[in-house]
Amino acid sequence: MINQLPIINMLIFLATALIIPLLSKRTFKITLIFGFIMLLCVVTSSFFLIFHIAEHGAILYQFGGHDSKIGIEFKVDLMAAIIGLFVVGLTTIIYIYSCGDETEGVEQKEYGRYYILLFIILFAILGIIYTNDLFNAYVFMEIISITTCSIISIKRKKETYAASFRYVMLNEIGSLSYLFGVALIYMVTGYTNIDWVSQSIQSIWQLYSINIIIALGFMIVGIGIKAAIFPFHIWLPDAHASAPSSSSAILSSIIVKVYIVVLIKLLFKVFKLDILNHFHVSTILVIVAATGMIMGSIFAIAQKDIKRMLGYSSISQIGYIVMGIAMFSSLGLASAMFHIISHGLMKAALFLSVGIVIYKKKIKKKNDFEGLAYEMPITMSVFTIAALGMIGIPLTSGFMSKLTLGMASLDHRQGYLIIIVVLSGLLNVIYYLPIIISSFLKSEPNTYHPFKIEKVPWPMLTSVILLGIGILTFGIFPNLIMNMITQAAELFGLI
Amino acid sequence: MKKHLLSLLFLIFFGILVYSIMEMPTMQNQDAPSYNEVTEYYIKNAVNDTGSVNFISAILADYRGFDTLGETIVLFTSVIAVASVLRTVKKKEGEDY
Amino acid sequence: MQIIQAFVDHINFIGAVALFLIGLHTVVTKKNLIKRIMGLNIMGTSIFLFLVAIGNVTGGVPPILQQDPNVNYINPIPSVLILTGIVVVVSMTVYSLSLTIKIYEMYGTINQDELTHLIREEEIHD
Amino acid sequence: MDDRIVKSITRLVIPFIQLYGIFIILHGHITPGGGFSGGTLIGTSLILYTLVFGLLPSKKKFSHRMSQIAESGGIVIYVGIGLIGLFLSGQFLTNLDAGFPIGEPGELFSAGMIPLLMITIGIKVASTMVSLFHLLIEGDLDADHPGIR
Repeated sequence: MINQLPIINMLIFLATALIIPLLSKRTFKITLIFGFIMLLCVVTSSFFLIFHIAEHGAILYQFGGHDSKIGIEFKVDLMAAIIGLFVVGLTTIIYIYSCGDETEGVEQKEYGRYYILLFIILFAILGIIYTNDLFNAYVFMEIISITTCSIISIKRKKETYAASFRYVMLNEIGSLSYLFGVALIYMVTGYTNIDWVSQSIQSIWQLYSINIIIALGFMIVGIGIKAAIFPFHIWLPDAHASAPSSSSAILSSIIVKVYIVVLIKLLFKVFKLDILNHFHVSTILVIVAATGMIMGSIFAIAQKDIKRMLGYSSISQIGYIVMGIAMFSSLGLASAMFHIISHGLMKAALFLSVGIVIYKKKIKKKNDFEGLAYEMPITMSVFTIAALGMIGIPLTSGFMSKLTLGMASLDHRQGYLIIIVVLSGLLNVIYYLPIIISSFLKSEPNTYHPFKIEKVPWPMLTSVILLGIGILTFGIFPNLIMNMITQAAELFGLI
Repeated sequence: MKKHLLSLLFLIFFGILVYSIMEMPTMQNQDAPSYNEVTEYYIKNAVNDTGSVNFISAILADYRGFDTLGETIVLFTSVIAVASVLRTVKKKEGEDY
Repeated sequence: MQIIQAFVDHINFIGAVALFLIGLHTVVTKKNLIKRIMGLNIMGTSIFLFLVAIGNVTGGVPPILQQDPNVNYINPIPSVLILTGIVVVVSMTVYSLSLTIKIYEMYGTINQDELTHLIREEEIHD
Repeated sequence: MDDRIVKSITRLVIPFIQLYGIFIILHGHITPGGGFSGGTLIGTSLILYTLVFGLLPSKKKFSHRMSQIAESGGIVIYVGIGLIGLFLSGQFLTNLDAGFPIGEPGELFSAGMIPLLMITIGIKVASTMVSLFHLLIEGDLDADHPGIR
């Protein structure tokens, strides 16, 4: 029975997406509660899945009872289970937020569609995490890209359409590059199943090395576009800035991370270390990541719009994750996975707290945050916690991920990378700290109302508080997940 | 100037790709590495496994049926996405998603 | 002579690659949004051509069971992958076309340069 | 469009196109074709109807409500067939092991669930094509003449 859980999780999301239109005649609250219950079900079953897999090893699930060679296979290993729980849990929190978010661009009549799209995204994310088939991953990738574009464009504003058009174009180039890579790999191996492909590639890659290198290049570029790895990031700031806040949070803390997971799968499950070392992929990725970390922060300093600034900050944080991956060691991979989770929490907290501010105050510029903490203390406290986490102050999860990354780079005899990590952290200080200081300490006489606290809808506040608690918990007790992550990273068979 | 440079870049890229195609296993017969035991399995056993004479249908709807489910969902999503962009607010009640 | 022979032998693949680059070039350089969407479609088609060429067997028959046991079937798997891919590209095209319609309604132009100009003007205006 | 010849030819041709589409869907497991090709044919016939007779009559024949039902229903049936496999045989989307009759290969009624899935896909593709076309036309009308509807 537990073997069926992955597919049942996915089908629950699909069923929710299909049932929501039927509920359109009733009040919208019923839809919201229904969706929430479904999400809770999947969160519970994902918990079960993690404990089961940690004990008994990966779940293999063949569709239609066919052999993995000829059919489609799901392989839910520990990493997939952890990321799956992270995605579903974080989405639940963002979902709670979005229940309170009444206007923020999305019209009343679009609500149903927004949630349909949200649940289809979840379906596809679980699919792309669980699947063990390159082409199947492509199909889910397309579902994700079309739905993410439309949860941006669902806000009927002028600039949203232009931003999501650019996103569609780049997304589609990325998908097609990935598909080209799959075609090239299929050409030399004849399989699409990841295990069989990697087995076959290991024996023939010297024979057809040109195929492999071109396929590797196309696939990394394709996923790089979708995951906004540095030189391909141009779609991200526009898309983040113009989307509704809950969509920005989903986009930045979940969707981009899912593509990183695909990248991890591709590098360490399909191509494996021999090929990667032969083509010096590690060096290329380290350079890309380092430039991304620095340049993203520098761009972020120059921004006035706060959501755009957060978008550029995401680019630099993705650099951390890619750097962790590029070390090709299990400690590096563990640090990347930890940073996926911690950055997900922190960026979601930042976007959602900024979303509350935008919702209540209708301000978007960095400079308008002066004295805001007097009116919205809780929101701004969470913003502060998350921003400190971004900088890497101890007691937050951001500190733990940077510490692990530093340890991994020392382990990898690339100690100079620590300099880049620290430098990027300092750049983070430059753009996060002024906001915190001006919101808590500065107070113009005309805006200062010491006892006037803005009333924020409780769902929004709850979700933001939950995220703040999460950041602190993982910062103070990192071993809650660190052990499991290390265990998952060791399964990849790296040094 | 920039335009010409870009075109030149594409031409170089084309040259590289054409050169690499010459090195690829492009034989169009049954010796190609992609024509492996999986293909032979399909050709030999698809009729017994699924009862379908058309191998493509057999693979599409049975062996790789999950892909096809994903694809129908892509269609479903595209309708909702297009509707969310284009359908204007003035419409009758109950006609909406 | 040998080069021409090699070209003719690999014409499917070379054509596919050429189409891919033509499509990419269209997407990157053209300013008209509709032309960009067409470029994406060309890219998609090129990959389908590439997959068909991989699966092709010279003198083969379509993969439908024949009475004669000695026929050569072409490889059915790439065809299946293409069938899936076509639908995906179609839905992506439709979605981007709908965005184009909306952009035209909002800005009155589908030229990327003018669009960027208008957006920048609005940002300054804010 | 107000042209008598076009209209009468269209009236004459559409049933045949649809019949051909249905034929292709139903023979998906025997001959080349299947749900996608057949569905597209049926969709095209309805698009032709829209082009010749205009949007409003076409929407009367094929409303948004109907296309919604067809689209959601397509996925529901597909997943339902998959679930039958899950309950009877233990894996999602199982064909013969789940008890679907194999029939005589090469006959119309054979190949277990494949024809059912093909019909589902056909319905889905046809309705999607039409509703996408309608949506695009409506959006275009709005863009050209804001406030016409």
